[in-house]
Amino acid sequence: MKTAITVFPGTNRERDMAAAIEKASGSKPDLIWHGESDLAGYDLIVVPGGFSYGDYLRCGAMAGNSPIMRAVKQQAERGVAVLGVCNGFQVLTETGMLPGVLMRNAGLKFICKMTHIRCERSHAPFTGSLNQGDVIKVAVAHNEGNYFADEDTLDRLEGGGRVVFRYSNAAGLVDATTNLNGSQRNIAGILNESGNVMGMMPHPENAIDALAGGVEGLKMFAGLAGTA
Amino acid sequence: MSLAEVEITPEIVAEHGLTTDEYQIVLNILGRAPNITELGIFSVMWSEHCSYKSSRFWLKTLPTSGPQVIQGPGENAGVIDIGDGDTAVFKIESHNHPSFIEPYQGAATGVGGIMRDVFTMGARPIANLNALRFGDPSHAKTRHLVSGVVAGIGGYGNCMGIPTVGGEVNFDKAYNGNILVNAMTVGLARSDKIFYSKASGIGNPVVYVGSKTGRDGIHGATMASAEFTEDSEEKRPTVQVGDPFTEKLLLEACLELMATDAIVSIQDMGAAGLTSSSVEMADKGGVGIELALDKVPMREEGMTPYELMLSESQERMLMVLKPGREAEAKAIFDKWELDFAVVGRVTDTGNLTLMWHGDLAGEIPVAPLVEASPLYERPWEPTPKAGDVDTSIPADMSMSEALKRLIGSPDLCSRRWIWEQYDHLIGGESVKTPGAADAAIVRLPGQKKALAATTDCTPRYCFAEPETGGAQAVAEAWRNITATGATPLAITNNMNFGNPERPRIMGQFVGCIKGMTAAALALDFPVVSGNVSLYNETNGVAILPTPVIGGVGMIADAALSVGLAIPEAGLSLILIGETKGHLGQSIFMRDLMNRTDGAPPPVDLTAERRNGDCVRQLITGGHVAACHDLSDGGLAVALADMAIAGGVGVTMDAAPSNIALHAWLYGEDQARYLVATKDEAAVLAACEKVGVPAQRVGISFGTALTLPGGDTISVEDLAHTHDAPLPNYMAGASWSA
Amino acid sequence: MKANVTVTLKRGVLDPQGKAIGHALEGLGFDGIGEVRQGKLIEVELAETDRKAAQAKLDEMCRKLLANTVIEDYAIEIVE
Amino acid sequence: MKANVTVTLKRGVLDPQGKAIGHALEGLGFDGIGEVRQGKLIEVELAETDRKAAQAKLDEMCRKLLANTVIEDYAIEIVE
Ligand SMILES: Nc1ncnc2c1ncn2[C@@H]1O[C@H](COP(=O)(O)OP(=O)(O)O)[C@@H](O)[C@H]1O
Ligand SMILES: [Mg+2]
Repeated sequence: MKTAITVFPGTNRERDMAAAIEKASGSKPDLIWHGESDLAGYDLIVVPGGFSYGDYLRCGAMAGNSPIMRAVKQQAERGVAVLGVCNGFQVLTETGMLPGVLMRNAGLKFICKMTHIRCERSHAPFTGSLNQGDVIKVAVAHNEGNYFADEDTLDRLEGGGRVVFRYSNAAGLVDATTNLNGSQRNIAGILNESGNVMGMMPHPENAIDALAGGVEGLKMFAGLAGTA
Repeated sequence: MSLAEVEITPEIVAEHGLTTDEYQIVLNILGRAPNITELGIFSVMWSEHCSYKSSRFWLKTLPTSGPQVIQGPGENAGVIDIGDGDTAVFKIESHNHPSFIEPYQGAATGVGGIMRDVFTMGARPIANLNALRFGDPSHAKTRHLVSGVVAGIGGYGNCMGIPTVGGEVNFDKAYNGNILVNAMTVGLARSDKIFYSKASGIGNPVVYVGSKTGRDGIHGATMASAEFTEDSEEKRPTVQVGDPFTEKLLLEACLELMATDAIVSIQDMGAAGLTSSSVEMADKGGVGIELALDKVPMREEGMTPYELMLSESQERMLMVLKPGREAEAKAIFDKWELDFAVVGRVTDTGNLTLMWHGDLAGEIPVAPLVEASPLYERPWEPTPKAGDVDTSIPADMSMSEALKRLIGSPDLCSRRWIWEQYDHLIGGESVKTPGAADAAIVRLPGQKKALAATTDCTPRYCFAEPETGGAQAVAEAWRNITATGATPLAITNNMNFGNPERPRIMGQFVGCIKGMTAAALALDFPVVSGNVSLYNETNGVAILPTPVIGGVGMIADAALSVGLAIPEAGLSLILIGETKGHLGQSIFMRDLMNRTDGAPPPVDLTAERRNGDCVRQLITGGHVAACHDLSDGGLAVALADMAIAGGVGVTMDAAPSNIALHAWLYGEDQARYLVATKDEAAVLAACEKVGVPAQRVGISFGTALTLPGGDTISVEDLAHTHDAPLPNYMAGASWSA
Repeated sequence: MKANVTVTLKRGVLDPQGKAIGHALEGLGFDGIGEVRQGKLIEVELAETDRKAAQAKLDEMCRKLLANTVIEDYAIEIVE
Repeated sequence: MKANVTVTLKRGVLDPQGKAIGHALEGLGFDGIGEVRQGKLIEVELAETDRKAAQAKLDEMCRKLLANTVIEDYAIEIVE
């Protein structure tokens, strides 16, 4: 299993992501600098979290225009699995690879906390050993995670089974009280139409260690690594 | 060039904050009148902020050595040995005045500055902390300041990708016009890869990297050394705007270059920018430095040598490279899209020589500039001894109501609203996050061992009895680290005080230093770095003396560390340390009885040491399920904290008959801990063996906290009372306890 | 040539920031405050001297980078 | 009455956002880009019908909340 993790100026969770993937798969991902334009030969491409270009102007906007994202797009069109987490999700929406946008949190504040997300459908390879209805405890850390799309788009997402995660409580309840950032329909993660690109705001990569953050994120990575 | 011809009048000298005597020294050093650029350099170098002229004499009395100390005060940050070739590099820094004027940017650039201090030493930052003091919650500005400062700290640290894992916040009207924003960073370096600022190698290139220089914060250093008046808010932008994105690139670029052996020395440009960095580098190496100021990357047109030397633009560094390594270094900075310019060279003249398009723009002998820097042994008056306080209370006062009021009060309510705005999880090594333990625990990547870090100070104790307060601040930091199971190793400190020219204020400073010294010696907890912020006054009203202590410790196996949450029912709660029921200067007396007189609890350093060493052994020996030190609010508040965090109730045993119930519950005697344990007998026996007072005070049980006598509050009610006030207040509500 | 580009949220897209500003203004005692919305102003200096060419270029900049047309509208004003 | 308030960083104050936008535009192949600066646009609806009174009110809002005059300038334009 060969994984590429893209790195932009300002990316800052690439090491966390690499550690998670290495822990699950046993193989070290390659960190790929944003100026590269060739991503051939990878089974998985991850656009990790951080503040690419300082989150200036709009989160993900500048990274979305970089050479490496053209390569990511090409590979995605060939069917390679692409995962965007947090800033990576923002980048993927900016490139149009995923619909909608991530707006400023409804509470207007950065939110860092452990939260629960409910898996809405099991979808290889992204959800690993998770089944529909399973709840995992993971971290969020973002200022712009408020998922927005027009109603038609949302209906299309739902209809196509493309909503993968929603913010919930430990019991799997999904409602306004468990919606921590104002996202439409509590959406925390979605798929593209062909199902090989997923974006999510929470950080499963920070839930891979019993002492720090817990291990529930590993359930997801188990699938990515094909070791479920 | 008009500035060159500026005539140096007595007014101009005064505007630069130099006294007549100080100016005379300038004349003696130069043997002539300075030009304006040179005057500016003397002015910032001899400002309180850079020269420590009021505090140096006393700072020198602090204990700074120990087998663990690799680098004490004097470099960008202190360095301690944490075994296996690893070191912890840390320091604390204030950004008080700028944060009052522009809270977001002031706090943000404070965080940026302290991180630069740490990575200049070759360390990758792994943890940020911050100690904050705001005015009365009902003061018109407080809410806006809290909101801006917290957002600014988060904004910078989150973007840098360094977890912010701890800190403290107090509210007191003494800070209405002068808030405190102290930021601390802890980093990791290998002991053979530590970088220092000492310039050497005649002819070696001096290189400027980072952001371009603008007219930011010119005279920022002198601002930080002058009292506030009403109209200082109107002054020209002396506040800088931070660019955490650029600093993140600067961090990565510097660490990448540091992995080679191209660097001779490196110094960040903090307060007084290019001036203090070049002077310090030259002075430490006993060499001269020649700078071609026209080569400095500039953001604005028409900048003068004066402005270039005094600018406090952020996100910049100065380095001396080995000869011939420029291209290699430049390639790294190009990759990270940062400016890189060879701006000068090391010389054998011992002078700071400034060139401007080939002409001499100023020349100052470095050694006299540094050595003649004024040193004042300011007159000081000891703080009068506090008397006894009447600690009686109304006969019908409800102890559970008192507890609810206290845990929902500004100083004791949950800080969740704050730390949820800080990314405290990035890095995946945050073993104990904010609210989970008395000190933050951050593991070393790929290792079992972890660092513990905390910041502490109880300003009301320092105000009442500076010496006790200074000792208490150090002891509390030591205790907070101990309560996690870690071994305290060393401290950094931030001395925040009023105007040192007032003997009473100077007396507070001296008292706190004496207390800190005694405690640091008794606890083997030496000072390895620090910062002084004086003149924290507005219209003649000084802040409370606030010597913030940042403590760092280590635990060999992070898995052995404990938090404060009671994990389950059926555990015994053991109070360790002696309880006399000291109420003077307690939160209880201040907030519920409106009494702020009396002496603070005495600090018995022998007991601190003995009790703490005992607790640490119990924890690392696996006998303890949770531990919390007792501080503000005493036993009842500590129990409530532990119950709320664990979501488990506690039924307290009967109170001792020789102490009033409110003194038992709310007294603030020092050197105490609460531990939750399955092995009550083992814990009591271990304490007895080393002569440490210990007694069971209750057991964990059910879903409510039951005070002695049966007074009961549900943990849910407690949690709500604790959690709601700060978010409500920040949403615009007046303070509701 | 200098231009001001303003980027505002589309009508219908919730603007919590604008709302918070409105609230804060009311909190400060200002009355009669209706809707408040917050957008961005981007000032760009261009070497281009032809107005029409500049307009076209700015339009492209907006579509490619400055605005996210899923939620934002933009307006270009050439000032000199 | 409706007003547009623009809040911009004072000349000389670092504008990291503007700098980064300028870079990004160049990266996209736009040439001849000079300085780029980013500010805020705040649209306010006011019940006030008197232009002069509105202007005074807006000025106070700017000084009290919308801008920090230590680092920012503001401009008020009444649009209708
Ligand atoms: N400014 C802050 N930044 C980050 N964490 C904070 C801050 N203030 C308080 N905390 C965290 O909140 C928790 C409780 O703080 P405090 O009441 O000051 O602790 P203590 O009881 O040890 O004195 C601690 O974990 C502390 O690190
Ligand atoms: Mg404590």
